[in-house]
Amino acid sequence: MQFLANPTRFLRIANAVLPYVWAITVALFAVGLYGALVTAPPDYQQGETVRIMYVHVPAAWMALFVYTVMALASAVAAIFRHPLADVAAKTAAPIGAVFCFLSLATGSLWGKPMWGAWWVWDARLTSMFVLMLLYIGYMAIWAAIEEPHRAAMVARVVALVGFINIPIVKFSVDWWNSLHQPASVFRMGGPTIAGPMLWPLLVMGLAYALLFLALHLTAMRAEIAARKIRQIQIAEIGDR
Amino acid sequence: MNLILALIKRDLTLTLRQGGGAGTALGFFLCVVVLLPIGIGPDQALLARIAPGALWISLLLSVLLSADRIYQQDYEDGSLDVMTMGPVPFEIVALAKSVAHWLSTSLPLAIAAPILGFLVNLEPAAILPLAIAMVVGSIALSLIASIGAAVTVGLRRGGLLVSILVLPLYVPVLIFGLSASQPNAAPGLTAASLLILVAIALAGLVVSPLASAAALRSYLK
Amino acid sequence: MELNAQGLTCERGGRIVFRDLSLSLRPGRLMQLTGPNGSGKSSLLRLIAGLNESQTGSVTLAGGSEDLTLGQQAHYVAHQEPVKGALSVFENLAFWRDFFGGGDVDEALEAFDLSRLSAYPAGLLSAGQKRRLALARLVLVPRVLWLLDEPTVGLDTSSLARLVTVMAKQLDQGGMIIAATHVPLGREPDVRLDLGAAA
Amino acid sequence: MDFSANHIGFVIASYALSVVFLASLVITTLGRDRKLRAEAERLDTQRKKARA
Repeated sequence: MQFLANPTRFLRIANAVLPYVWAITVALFAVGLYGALVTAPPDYQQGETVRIMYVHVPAAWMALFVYTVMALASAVAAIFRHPLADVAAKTAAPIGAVFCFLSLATGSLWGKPMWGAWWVWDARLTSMFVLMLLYIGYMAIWAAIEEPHRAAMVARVVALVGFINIPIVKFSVDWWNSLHQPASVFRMGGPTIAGPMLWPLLVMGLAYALLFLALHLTAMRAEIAARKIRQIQIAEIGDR
Repeated sequence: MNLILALIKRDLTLTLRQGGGAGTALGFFLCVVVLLPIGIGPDQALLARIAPGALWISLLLSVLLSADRIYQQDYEDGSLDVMTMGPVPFEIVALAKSVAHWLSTSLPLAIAAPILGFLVNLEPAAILPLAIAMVVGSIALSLIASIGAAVTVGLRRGGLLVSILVLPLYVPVLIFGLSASQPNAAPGLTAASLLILVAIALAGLVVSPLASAAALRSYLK
Repeated sequence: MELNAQGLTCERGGRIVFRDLSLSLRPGRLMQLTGPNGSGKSSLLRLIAGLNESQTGSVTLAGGSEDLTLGQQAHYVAHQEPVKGALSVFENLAFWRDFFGGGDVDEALEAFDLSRLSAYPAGLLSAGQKRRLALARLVLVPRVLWLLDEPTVGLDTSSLARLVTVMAKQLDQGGMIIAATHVPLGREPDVRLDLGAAA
Repeated sequence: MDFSANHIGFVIASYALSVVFLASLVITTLGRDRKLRAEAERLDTQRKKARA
């Protein structure tokens, strides 16, 4: 059974689109970083450390966005039995995990000057930490099951169950956080972000999104090649 | 001798290729570490006080969790049968597999645990003593886990039984491990506790292969 | 050199599988074990291999080396294939070479026509190919006594022919083989033992 | 950006960390893509030649 329905169409689109996506990503990063580091004014309270927001917040957005993409792809794979969707979900996970880790790391680096501790169980950081565990669990399932078809089916369930749990975890952690009202109430992004501080954040957010698109298409192309290799190996072995 | 190296090399490559054993154990460790503050509350001072104990318990549970992987696969595909007929007594095979488990799971965890201590607000001064105690303790943890794994290898749902059998044996390791990781304890206490941990590990080096091999043979009958 | 066993009894799950069983085998001889399922063919092979102990009687290899147990001078190939999917065909055999302390992997692969598959992960092999990989261990490490439990299961005609030639070579070199099988092995067995009758 | 402000180290550290992780992600993804596609291509032509 031809394992991948019609990767050729996808490959043709990916090959055509990728160079442009990479180009736009680089441009967006250039503009975003310039905005974040140069034109954005320092915060009246935090001073320069607010600039960490420009790498922390986009990473957090992407961590959530990529898990949503994985859940959507898994749903498509489950409903329409389209193996390309499984490939999309599988290849998105490592990228999402890196974004999630970056948001935790930069969050911790931001927290140290603010709260004096490398890690505080603040509501957002705790939820992000749980999201990281969901990513590790999802990738572990793919690594644990050898046969790709069965691994795909199991991974769909893991992604969808994880996705349903994200709002529940978010709500419960927020409630838990309000229960243990920490000493200093600290608003991560400041009360409201004014113009010159805001547009670099949006540009950086877009840059991260385009970067994900470029990485995801490339990773999918690689995964399709890997499956093709496996098929050829099986066919070669079958002949003997 | 190269039989032991061959076994360890093969087990390590298997763990790396088949979805890291260390990876899942580390994932489990992180889960336990995240549950603690949620259960106890994010109060920094409280967390700092319980940090060494919490990290030790997380380490014990993580090593225990990965214990049944030591012999399970080789038992199911018949490799253990062939290994009993090897040129070297079966006890050496059991020892080699415990060492492979230690290198692939317990040691990485024992090194990662103190570094991840900041999640539970472990004081920087406590990191080094904790790391030393954990590395020494992890040897005993793997050896005892090997006995638990061997005793339950043939049982359908041995996982739960392993914990009941192995956790009591972990109590001394926990007690002396903790007393060896107190950052500002009396110097004599830390050294003494470390020595006792080493003694437990050495005893394990003798008892564990014998017990594991005997248990495994009974399942091969 | 002679393998002889006297007065063996084997009990499995509370049931006496066979009682007071004796057998003897001389070098260069092939013994065929037959008998209905559950008549203890596998139990007898495992008993000789040292994996199992008999309540009564003994199994000795007269003339074998003193410091090696019988199990260390025998090969036991059972139904399961000790093959690791994550390792390649070559790596699987290379491990057993290092474990047993020597042997020529390429020769063993060639004996069962696996050379072309040596780089492929063993997880992709079919059942028959995995069986051939398990049997290749016989050629990898020379041992005087072979204990084969249904060796022909899953083998196609060409692989069966290869097994027959390998067995013939072992017997010509003065080795002994006990095979539990109902399939003709390309030559008349010198000794037959029907466990069905002995029960 | 005023480089003498206090805690500036944390800002630099977080940007450096982000660059390091994202760059290595890009490099590994591109590397794996090129390696696997080349291998798939090689096996494919080899198989087509064998079948011809």
